[in-house]
Amino acid sequence: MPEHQITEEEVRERVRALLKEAHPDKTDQFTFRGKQFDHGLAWVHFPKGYGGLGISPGMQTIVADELHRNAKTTYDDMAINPIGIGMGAPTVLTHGTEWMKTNLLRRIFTGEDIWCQLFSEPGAGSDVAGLATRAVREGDYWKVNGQKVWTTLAHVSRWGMLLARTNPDAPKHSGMSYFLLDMKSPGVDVRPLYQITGEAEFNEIFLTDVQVPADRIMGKEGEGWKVAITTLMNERTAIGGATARRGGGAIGVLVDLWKSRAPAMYSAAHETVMRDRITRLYIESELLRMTNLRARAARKAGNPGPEGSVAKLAQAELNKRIWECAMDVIGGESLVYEPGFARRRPAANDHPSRLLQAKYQFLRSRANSIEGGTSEVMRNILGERVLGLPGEPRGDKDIPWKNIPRSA
Amino acid sequence: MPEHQITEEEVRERVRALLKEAHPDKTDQFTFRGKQFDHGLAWVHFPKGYGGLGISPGMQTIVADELHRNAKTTYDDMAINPIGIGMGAPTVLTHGTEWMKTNLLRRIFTGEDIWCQLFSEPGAGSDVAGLATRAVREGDYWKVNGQKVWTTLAHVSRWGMLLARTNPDAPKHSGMSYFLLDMKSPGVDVRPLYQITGEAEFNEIFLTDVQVPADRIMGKEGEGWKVAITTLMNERTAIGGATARRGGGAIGVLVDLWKSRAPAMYSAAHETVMRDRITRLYIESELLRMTNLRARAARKAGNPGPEGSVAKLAQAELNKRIWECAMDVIGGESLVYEPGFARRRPAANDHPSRLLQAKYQFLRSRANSIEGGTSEVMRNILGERVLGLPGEPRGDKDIPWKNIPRSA
Amino acid sequence: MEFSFTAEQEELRKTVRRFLDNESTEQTVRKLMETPSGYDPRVWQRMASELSLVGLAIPEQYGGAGLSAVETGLAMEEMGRALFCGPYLSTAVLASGALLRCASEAAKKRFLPEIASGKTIATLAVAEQPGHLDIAALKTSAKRDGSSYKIDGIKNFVLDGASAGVIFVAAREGGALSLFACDANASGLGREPLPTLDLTRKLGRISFSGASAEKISSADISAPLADTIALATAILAAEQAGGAARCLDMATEYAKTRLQFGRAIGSFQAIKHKCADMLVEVEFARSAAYNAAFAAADSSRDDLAAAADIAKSYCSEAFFHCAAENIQIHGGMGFTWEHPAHLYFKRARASSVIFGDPIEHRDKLAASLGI
Amino acid sequence: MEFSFTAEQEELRKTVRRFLDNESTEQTVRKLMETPSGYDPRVWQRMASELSLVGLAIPEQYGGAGLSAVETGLAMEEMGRALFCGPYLSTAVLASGALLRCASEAAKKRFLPEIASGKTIATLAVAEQPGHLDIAALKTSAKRDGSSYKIDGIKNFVLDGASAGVIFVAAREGGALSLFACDANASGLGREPLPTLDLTRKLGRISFSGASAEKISSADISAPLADTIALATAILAAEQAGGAARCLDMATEYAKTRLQFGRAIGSFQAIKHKCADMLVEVEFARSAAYNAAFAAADSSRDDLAAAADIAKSYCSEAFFHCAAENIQIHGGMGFTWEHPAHLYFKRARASSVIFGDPIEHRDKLAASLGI
Repeated sequence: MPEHQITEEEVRERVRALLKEAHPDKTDQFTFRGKQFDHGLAWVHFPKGYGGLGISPGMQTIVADELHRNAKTTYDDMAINPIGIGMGAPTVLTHGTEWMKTNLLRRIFTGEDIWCQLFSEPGAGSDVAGLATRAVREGDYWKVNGQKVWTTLAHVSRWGMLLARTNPDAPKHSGMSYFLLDMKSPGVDVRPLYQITGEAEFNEIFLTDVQVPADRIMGKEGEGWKVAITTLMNERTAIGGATARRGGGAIGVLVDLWKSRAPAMYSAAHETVMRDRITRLYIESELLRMTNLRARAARKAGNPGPEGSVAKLAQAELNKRIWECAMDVIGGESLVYEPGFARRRPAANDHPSRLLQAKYQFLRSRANSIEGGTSEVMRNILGERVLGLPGEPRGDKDIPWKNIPRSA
Repeated sequence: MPEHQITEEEVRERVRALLKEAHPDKTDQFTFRGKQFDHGLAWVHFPKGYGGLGISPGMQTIVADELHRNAKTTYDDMAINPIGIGMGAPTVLTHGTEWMKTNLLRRIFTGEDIWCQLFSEPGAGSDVAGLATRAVREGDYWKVNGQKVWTTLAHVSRWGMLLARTNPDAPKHSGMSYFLLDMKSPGVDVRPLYQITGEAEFNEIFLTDVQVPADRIMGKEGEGWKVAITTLMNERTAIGGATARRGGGAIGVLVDLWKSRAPAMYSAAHETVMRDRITRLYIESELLRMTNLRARAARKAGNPGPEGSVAKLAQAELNKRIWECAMDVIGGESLVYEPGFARRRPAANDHPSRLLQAKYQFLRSRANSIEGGTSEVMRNILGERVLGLPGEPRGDKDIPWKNIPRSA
Repeated sequence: MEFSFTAEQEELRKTVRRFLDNESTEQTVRKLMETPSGYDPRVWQRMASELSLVGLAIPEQYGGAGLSAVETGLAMEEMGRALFCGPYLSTAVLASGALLRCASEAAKKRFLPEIASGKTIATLAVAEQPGHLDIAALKTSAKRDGSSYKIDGIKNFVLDGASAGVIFVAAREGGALSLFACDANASGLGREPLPTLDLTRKLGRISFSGASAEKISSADISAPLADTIALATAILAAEQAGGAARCLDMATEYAKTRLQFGRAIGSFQAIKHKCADMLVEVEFARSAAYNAAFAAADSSRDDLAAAADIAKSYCSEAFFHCAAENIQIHGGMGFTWEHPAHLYFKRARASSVIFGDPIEHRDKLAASLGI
Repeated sequence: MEFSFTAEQEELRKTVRRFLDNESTEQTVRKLMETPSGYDPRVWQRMASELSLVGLAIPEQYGGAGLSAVETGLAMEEMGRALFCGPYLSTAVLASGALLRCASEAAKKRFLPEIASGKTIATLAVAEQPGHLDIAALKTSAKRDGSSYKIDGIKNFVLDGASAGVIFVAAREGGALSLFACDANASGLGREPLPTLDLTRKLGRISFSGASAEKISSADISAPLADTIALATAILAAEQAGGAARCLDMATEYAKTRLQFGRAIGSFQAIKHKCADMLVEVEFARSAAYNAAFAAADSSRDDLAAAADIAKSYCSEAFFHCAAENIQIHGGMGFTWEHPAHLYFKRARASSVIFGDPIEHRDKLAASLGI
């Protein structure tokens, strides 16, 4: 297979060929990224024809590097279509129909179609597989009823990855199916969900007699959990991103705030105690960064260890402590909340000053140990999957889903 | 019932009457305490004839006070016969035969008979009710085989409170019986168990074909767990003792060590950080003391709340942190362990200097969160019994004991 | 040390709880927190006249109930549970505490009955800087102007500073610190409501530009003012203990009813042990708050400052931790605006700063103990 | 930054582990810890000659393997796992590190081959007081006496101080700090073995009363001596990371096999989550130790001191916490003399003090970062 032998230099040549055909500084996002897809430079590890070249994913950094060298305009996948690109595309590639691969992947990459993920429900948080949204087959359609929650970007999404229960008589993990939901279907009601910061990053979705065509299923009926695992695995990889710069990220803001504090705001003893605490947080931030570098090196060497799984737990807990400490640095000023709590959708760069950023992040970071797997679930995963400790006795695994006790 | 109306002054008069008959400064321990028992002043809340007067346990402090006023020699129950007096006597009173009450209580109080408790086993730690020591009825005797562990004072004990399995076919809690074991019986082998400090506070007991007369059972056959609960309840009360003096106990030693540290042993920053840590420990010690006072006041008012159950957990965890901190105060000197690790039995007042006490307690305190209920078990108790949270699903409750998986 | 409450005190607690169950529901709290003044005058009036809560610790001769800091602490503990929105700390604790400790007999007679009756909302303006509250470093100045005074300076983070009718302000006339009464409508007085992290407690920034005021103290008030702040610190700790207890209750209740994996989440040790640790903190917080209130009420004790430092440092951390764990136990739901968990979390954060943060309190305590 | 090991380095780790699996069993550790010297000369000789471990970081021209701190760190991590009893830190890290950084070419040629070959047990005597290790405050003095020197002073907590054959001692000749070599049998040298908390690492107190010594440095050694101690600090952190990892392994293994209430105790979240938290600490400790070793080995990096401070402060606390949790998870058994848990606990406590405790390291780090 000649694809596997494409060299770094050949990749760079392909990028330069792309740039001759369409240059991001001169065309719009959809056009340029469409061409990038056609050249196999969207996600180089995907097969040819689906936006890739069938080569190692590591080569993607070469593409980014060469684009960066030759163009001022750069696009950030995570800003354009985080869920579509991060989770939707790999799921479509692995479990999608030929129609889906041909018609959806390119529009995911260009950002023409924003995607969202419809797994969590009010009654199914840590226990995603306990979900209750029902899909009943009616002729050529599935009729869906239920409620989803924590759905990022749903209000601007074209497609949703929907996990629903198709067989309540089967045990919980084997009674679900995975659907591609047209978010513009009648019966899909998207409402903003306001959070502790007063913003609505997330949505609640009410599904009432929504019709999903039978060919919009991904994977087989009853095997939705398997497909969901693909999606979730890619979620965890997306969250595990490291701050690559020493002293950057949250700890950088904290140290800056500390260094620029008003002189003699507190007693000398107070300042010394705070200094030790900040130094401790600096150390842990550095070690998290290094542990991420080790994880990256191990993955590169084809030898992934536990370092990666550790990051999510450590980062969530560390972030909370850093922003708590930042509030203590700010002192009395932390009583004041200039951003206000106006109910609205968040925008990028909302909080330009370090002071406002700290106040905002102090609140926002509380979700870090909940979203994408609570710290309690992460500790279970570390204990069971990494250390090999036995699971708890489960009363909900081998009985029909409908007989499992659940919250109202 | 006239007993209930005995006034404080009448109690004092009774003490003075006792002192006229026998004075501790002039007679030996056994004689004096025997008379104290006969006067009903051993444990005033016990019935008459069994060392008490049938009055409120609060009146015991009056006895102590009046004795203290009139005599130089004072005896400490907890030094004389901690398990016999703290746990044995109440168990005998509640579940013992008439013979036991008549013949054992007085000798427990005088200290003629030291008692020990034989519950824990190598395979049954937190899960005491999982114990495997077997007692098989053979004519007028029970034949006992098994191994017990963590048995304080066994090497000097006359009697042991023995919990053994009499019916392995019954569920774990209902197949045990409670025996009074003559520690001098053939087949009872007491061996010292050396611990982290190099001392042997505890023993291992090997029981090989030990014969226990049938009338030495306490409570009914198969109802040993109920009797054990009485014993254990009294254990918890005994452990929950408070440091009554402000800044006394462990925190007092820490603060003294801190105040007497060598000048300029560390940098000013180091000292300030340590100072905040010590102050934090001082605060928690004070709050533990106050919480114990609240518990005492609530018990007095006949309205016991959760404060008492909190003390065991908090004290164990706090103690460990105090002695860790003390080692940090000592600094480099903590590398040196003057007491040595000679394998021996501990004696009272082994470590007279605060420095040696801190080093010894640093090691000894590790057991605080294990003995008398691990901190994990205490958190279960607080969560379930105090807060009313549901228990975990149990696979070991309703099946025959012999079918429960257990460690080798 | 006595650590039990009288039957009357227990009854008072019950009365306050019943009252707040009706008048400080979550719905009410959410309504009031969006208003500028942050309280309901009708409820305040009932608290003052029907329940005598506002004048609890004001002697009877000044129209109060003649009780002590123990009762005030009990009431505040209940208000903390209910996240009560109202000027209790400013009016009933700080202002009346300062009057009793610093003011002339005439001023007491004039202001205390109005406060006790609910007619006057008052506050005490002391802090000027965002950090350490150092009475010796206060800069706001007073200059004699005929029979009255002109005040110049800025007071920051004043509790209910934008809604109080009377502001008692600590200002320096030459070297000596005195207490002044300043009408909210006085010329030269600028009031700016601050946008607060904790919407349930209002703060203002007050600028005095030659604002006309009346001097109501005679001797230097540094010591009695510090005593007043120690009292308020102790009472605020009681509020925090109540807040922490409520967070534990909410978390426990949720853990009993929320099912995941076919079981109540409270049956998992991860959640159960969190709750157990919160319980230890709540009981310690109560002990700390009660001890401080007893110290404030007992004239034979001289350890109010130390007791308040212990209480506030511990209760601040306990409340914050319980409020944070409550969010965590509620999962995503606890992070939403519609769930009340965040209101306690913000209250916990804000109250930990008022009158000094935990490190400051420990610093002061250590100094007093020679540690 | 590179965070991966070469195949050769991984192979070295395996070799060391295999060797220690045989030569540093629990039984061996218990036997050696009761001896005065605390090591087995036969094993030391094999480590030096067969495995070239003693001279790992000594250049080939001085008879060593010519490798770097990265390899030394890997070896020490394995020794930490196995609770290896022997003079590795004193001889192979401190003494040879000081020779390489502070000593004359002649001294290097004389001592390093003897160390690498396993013939000489050596140590470095620096600390005098129980607290902060402040090189500028060292008081031990050296006075010229013909071609040699007389040393006066007391060095405390000297690693293997009572068993080393050569003692390299930092002493002051007037203002300048120099390095001296002092034979263990020199007259005027008093050696007192200290009874140690951690029986697996021997310490001595050495008093110099005009002890005869040879000066082996030329310029002031304050800076290279500090660098030597930073190196040893980094390598000790690697040992701590290995100890922490071993505690996690022991705890996990026990949690899998110990049944209570009819289930493995590791299936309870209370235990499982403790293990998960230990895992995070162990991985962070490894990252810290590797980073410090890389910093020591890479001459283009100038952050060895900071990396060592990060590593030692973190690894000390991580090892101590893992050792304590290991006892707790083992329950009563973990508290007995016969179980090895206490040996790791004592090692963790003692190693957290050597070269400075975590607060000191953070203090130094903060100063270097301007925090």
